Amino acid sequence: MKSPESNVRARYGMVVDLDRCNGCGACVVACAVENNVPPANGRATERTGISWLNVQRLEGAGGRAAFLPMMCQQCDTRTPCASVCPQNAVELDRSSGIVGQVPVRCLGCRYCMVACPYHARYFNWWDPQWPGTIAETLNPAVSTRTRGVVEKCNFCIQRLQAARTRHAATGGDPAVAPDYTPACVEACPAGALVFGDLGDPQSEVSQLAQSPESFRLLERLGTGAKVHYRTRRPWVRQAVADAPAPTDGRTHV
Amino acid sequence: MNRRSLAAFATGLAGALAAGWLAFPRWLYVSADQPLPFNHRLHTSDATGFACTDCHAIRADGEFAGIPSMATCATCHAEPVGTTAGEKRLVEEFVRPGREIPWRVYSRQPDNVRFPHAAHVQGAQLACESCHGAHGTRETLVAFQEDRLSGYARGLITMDRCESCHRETGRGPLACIGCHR
Amino acid sequence: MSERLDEGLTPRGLPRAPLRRFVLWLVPWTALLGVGLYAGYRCLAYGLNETNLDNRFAFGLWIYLDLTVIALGAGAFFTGLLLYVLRKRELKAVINSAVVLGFICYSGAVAILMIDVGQPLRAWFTFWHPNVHSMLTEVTFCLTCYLVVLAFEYLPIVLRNRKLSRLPSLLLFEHQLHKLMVVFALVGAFLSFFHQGSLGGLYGVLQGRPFAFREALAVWPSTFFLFILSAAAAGPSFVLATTWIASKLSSRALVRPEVYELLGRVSGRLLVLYVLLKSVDTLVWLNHTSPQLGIHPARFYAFDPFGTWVLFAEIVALGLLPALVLTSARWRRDPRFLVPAAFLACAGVALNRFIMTVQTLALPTLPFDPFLTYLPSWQETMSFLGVVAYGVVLYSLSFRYLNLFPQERELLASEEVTHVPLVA
Amino acid sequence: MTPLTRRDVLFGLGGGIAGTLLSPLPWTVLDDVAIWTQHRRALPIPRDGETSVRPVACTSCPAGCSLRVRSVAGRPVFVSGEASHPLGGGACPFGLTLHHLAHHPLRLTTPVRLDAHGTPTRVALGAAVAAAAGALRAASRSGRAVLVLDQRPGRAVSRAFRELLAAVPYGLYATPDGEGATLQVLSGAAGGPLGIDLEHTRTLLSFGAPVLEGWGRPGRMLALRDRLRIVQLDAWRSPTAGLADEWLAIRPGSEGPLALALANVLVGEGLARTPAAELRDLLASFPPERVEPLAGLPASAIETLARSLAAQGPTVAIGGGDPGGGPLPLDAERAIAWLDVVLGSVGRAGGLVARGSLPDDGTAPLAPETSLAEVPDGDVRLLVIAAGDSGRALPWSALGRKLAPQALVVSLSPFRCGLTARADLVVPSPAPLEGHEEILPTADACVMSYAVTAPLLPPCAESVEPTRFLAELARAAGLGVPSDGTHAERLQRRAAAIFASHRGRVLVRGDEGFREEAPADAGAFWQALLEGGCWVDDSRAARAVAAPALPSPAAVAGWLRAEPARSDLPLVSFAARGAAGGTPPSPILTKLYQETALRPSVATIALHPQTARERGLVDGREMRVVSAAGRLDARLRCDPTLPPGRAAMAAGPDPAALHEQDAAPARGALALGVVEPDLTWRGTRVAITEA
Repeated sequence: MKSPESNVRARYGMVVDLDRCNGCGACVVACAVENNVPPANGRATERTGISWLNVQRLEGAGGRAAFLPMMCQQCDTRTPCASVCPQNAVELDRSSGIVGQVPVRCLGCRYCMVACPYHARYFNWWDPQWPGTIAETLNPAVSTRTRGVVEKCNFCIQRLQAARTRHAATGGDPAVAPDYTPACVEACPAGALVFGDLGDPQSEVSQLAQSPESFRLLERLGTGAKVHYRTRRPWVRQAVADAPAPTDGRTHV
Repeated sequence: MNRRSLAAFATGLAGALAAGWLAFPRWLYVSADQPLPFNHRLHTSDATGFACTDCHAIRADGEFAGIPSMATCATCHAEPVGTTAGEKRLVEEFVRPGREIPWRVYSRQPDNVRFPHAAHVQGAQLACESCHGAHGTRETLVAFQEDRLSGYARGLITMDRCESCHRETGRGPLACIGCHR
Repeated sequence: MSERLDEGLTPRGLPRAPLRRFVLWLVPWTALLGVGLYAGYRCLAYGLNETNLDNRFAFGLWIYLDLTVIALGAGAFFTGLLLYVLRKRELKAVINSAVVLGFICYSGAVAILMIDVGQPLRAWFTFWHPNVHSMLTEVTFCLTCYLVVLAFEYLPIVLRNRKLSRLPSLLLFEHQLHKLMVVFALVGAFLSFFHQGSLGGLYGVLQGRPFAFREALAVWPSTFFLFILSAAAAGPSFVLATTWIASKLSSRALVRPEVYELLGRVSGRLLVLYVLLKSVDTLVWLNHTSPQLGIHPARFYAFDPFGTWVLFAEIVALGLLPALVLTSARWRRDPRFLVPAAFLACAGVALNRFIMTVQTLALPTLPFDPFLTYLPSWQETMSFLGVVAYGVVLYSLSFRYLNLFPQERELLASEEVTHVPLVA
Repeated sequence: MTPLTRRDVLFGLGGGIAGTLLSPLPWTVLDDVAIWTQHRRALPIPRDGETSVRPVACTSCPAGCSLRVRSVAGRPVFVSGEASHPLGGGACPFGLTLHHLAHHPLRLTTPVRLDAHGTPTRVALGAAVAAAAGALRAASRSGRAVLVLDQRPGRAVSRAFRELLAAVPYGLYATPDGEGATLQVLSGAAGGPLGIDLEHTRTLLSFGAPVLEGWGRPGRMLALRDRLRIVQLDAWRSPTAGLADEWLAIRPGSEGPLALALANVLVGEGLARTPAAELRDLLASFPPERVEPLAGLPASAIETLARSLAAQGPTVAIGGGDPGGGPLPLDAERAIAWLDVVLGSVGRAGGLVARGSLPDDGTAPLAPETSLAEVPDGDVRLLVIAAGDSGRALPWSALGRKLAPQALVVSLSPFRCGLTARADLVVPSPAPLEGHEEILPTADACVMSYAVTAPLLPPCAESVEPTRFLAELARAAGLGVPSDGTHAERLQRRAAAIFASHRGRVLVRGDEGFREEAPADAGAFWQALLEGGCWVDDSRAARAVAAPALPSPAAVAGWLRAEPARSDLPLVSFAARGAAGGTPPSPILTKLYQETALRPSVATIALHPQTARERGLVDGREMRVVSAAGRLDARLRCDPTLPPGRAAMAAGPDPAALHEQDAAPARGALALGVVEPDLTWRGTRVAITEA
């Protein structure tokens, strides 16, 4: 049997088809439900809310819109967040390629949030609360987080763990997870999210990732992100590949 | 250093060692009784012939079912088997009203820890005893001792042991998110 | 209230303001400190939603405050280094004051940090499970250790108080500690060099933030060295400036003019070096580092209010200008140039820390990011001001009851001035 | 014994420190304290257990998407769409939070009486039934109407309502206008339901219908997306407009004249079949040049569009309005229906085709289906709001105007929100996942289908199946119908009728997707349905379509009348399907409506930057928005994608309502909607000033 640390090294990644995404937000909601992310506090805003996965709207000419799901880009070669955490609450798991975040170890210094160029990390500004008896529907596979810690997308690590366990139960290698799918991928009604092992050249995800229509965000920062995007529309590519424009974007008056 | 100083040092050392090794555990751990007596030996003896996994089963999806529910007990204990007081209480207080038995679990881990039994028992072929000790051959349950500070059982397996085993055998995850969630 | 109820506590033979006036001086500051404590309590009790920080502006006023006071508090280590190691005897005149300032700055910074982290109870995990690759680990270790060192440096000054020094065992302890001062100075200097640098490294390593990212020399980004240098340069200026303020408030000379000049000279020369290296660093960054990361450097200064004036203000107005004044022997001799130059130097380092903290976070990274603004909440502002008030209160008490300036007595004797100190 | 010296104490202390370090004390304390700091005492820690997956149907809107619910230890924890479902897969954010609804803070678990502020007081079921029966008898005595509003017609329970109403002297069974309005205009002429043969359609011309956002069965549209050319005529850049192949920004309310102008071009250029003389006369009044100022589109654009509709056919034109904006006026729908007729889309492949009906499963007489707009004002003594959500907004005033003095309003919804918040009595039906649910075809479906799902959760003890409420009401009022039988029995009867008809195919849900199977008997068929299977009709009904009615002369005159210049702005009201209906949003939807910028919040009103500038309004400031129906405060959001000269505001959901449950003032466009006699509120105009 192989060891997950020595031989089995998956590099889980995702290809997001921007031409298929219709911005419905199913992935956003599925992510929050699966990962026990609490509903917004009454005072929460776009900048203080927690949404491990959020969908950005890209504006094209003539009112055309495209949508870009943003989650932790699972940097590979240079993870800006993992190296800065003072107490090892963030680390790159070599056996899966997932950048893991362990909230119970986190002291809430938020240095990782400053370091992340994708703004994929979220701080618990409030005590989490579930109105009514909705806490009854929490997912026991994910530990709830307290106020004052940072959390982020980890490709539904609990699903990887469960998939590995299922494989072990059928006599397979506990380090391998053949039927592993994150919640957003499962929920996407448009089939815009393709997930799999980038290290396996036969997988759909690695073939899509290598196509010329695919690219990564902030490629030149050299983070080696494992989330790829693809589009056949030049304006979408333009809108995502361009450097930040010196206008506010919100103020038009 | 003269003899007197040495004596003072030795007194301090001895006092602290006694406090640390004897008094401190007495203060730290609070004993609590299990709701019912349970004779593992009787259940696993040749006469009864259960294996650990007959009651503490691993489900088809590889997850561990934990301590069996009352329904499992009731398959044999619908009526008192024998005449002990514990047997009587089992049937009267739990089986008939359909109440679950509030066992105190020696190996309950924090909810941010995930321990896949399938990977250890079926994958790595570890015997139950290697972690849980010789529970299965005891006639009585060990007293449950709760750590006042952490709230978990005394002697609970900690991460050091997980790590050292994973490191030594070269199997099992070493990254945090291999087991934490 | 009698004129001098606390006569027995103040240093012998030194005039101090009437107690009533001293208390009146402390009242507003203590009130401010109280409000600051309340604000801090709110943040701890109700969580950081009391602040205007957010996921995008994860660092704000507090981190800016920490960086700035730690840079200014560098006066303590650098004066100690000059005095005990490089044997600049003249600086004995300000070392006590510098140590108190250092202690105030560092303890204030640590207090604010404890409010700033979301789970202060877990802050010690950094010692228990350290990530040695993180600049913040280095900062945490050095900061805590140096605070302990500063406490040990502060202690003898306290123990020499008129009342306390009557206890023979304390006096003996003070004596023993005093003999160790060289060691403390050395340890302090070592720790300081490291964490001042690590604070710079904190930003310099952020490869995800091209505005802050700098290329590495050895294992440290250039900001590591620039922060050490700028702190070393601003520290003496801060000691100079505070001594001047204390002197103005107590209406009397506390140190000889040569001491001011020496502080100015040290500050000026380091500042020249800093401005030079900072300019080189800026040029390398704008022309090499950031284009390589795919960012045209003009982008950094394309968002109001952070125009290129920022560069000018930081390097020329608050860097080169005070550096020139402080290096010129003629201008340095004239307090009308010397003191403002010292203030400018302090402002320069504060501006640098502001830019590194705030502009770094305000600038967009993704193509579809907006430029962000942030305004601290009253809780943040008041706990910030609370730290300032804490500094004023502790410094005032130290000044009144401890002998911070050894030359005060001899200057008093020579000048024969008898006017009553203004406040302290 | 010599006294202790300082030296002794110091050495003793040294030994003590050494001893402590050699004992477990410091290390255990550190470890335990570390664990202690990780405790989350105030936080719920869910119980683990066995995982199971079950098929259910979504009840948030008529799409009835097939969902899979994953439960742990019997508690549902995750919902996802059944991607391979034969009726179309997919799910929307509302469906993915379906399992929250039974736990929602607005959920009602017992019959209650609501006071004027909507505060509930518990009442016994018997008392509620007696009150309703009293109102029913009073209605019969006074010749007033008993009205049932059913927002999801066609269900087995709908039949029970209609049976009851047929037995009442003046019983009305009404359904609100929905997304199938255009089809309904044409079905009126066809004498039976129509659907759209989207699988063979080339161009879909949508007059503001959210075809890509939540319309029909979303899974069907997603599957067809790449093959279909979508042209969106919309007054704002709706999500569909942003994704459509072409978006033409039209002036609000110009759908009718624009449809006629397109028909005019088609007929004028000989691109379409020549219509009847009376239509020709009507079309003559709507040349593109005449419609140009009405629709805010250049005449050339209208001509180009008309030509492309003919060239890239088959083309289907649909109206139906937006779930938050309400239906289009009937006359606009008639104009759109006529455009379909002119395009030759009716009754042809890729066009509008006839759909079969479910076999009859009862003999009791049924009250006829009427449109809510046709119910006379001030005539209703007892109003029963049936449980079941259309997913579309309906302002209370649309119902309120129908009520007679002293009318009693009874709602059977399990949620204290939407229309139910204005009811006098609520007899809550089981919450989603707690009862049997039916999946019926959506308005666009061109084939009849049927599916049932079993309850996943036990219903709470005091919730009341509507069927049971009706039975008790009938008993208390002394009526013979509806006949007895539980909800499940009625569904079973329906399934048996379908099985007996020997029509269609049965698709059974297996481990590897769906497969066709022939159940042995009606019981096996029922079982297959409960396990996630479905029945799909095989025959498309063939029906001749007569000409639909023409737009009324009054409406035509209104369209042609020049609009005087006004300072207030037309309000474009919008919402996603399921967002502004009678089902409350799960608090998790704050992720879309509050914590990210994906969906506009009800707390903002959008203007084009230029429109705002002209009025001296500043982006981001609080505004006072006033219409003839109400006023509210909202933050101004300058949106360059919104065409100038109009304001846009969401009708729901309002996540803030969950945080301030007690006296949350109504927010969103519905609070401003001025409801016309035809129950549309698209003509609402608002004045905006800085608050």
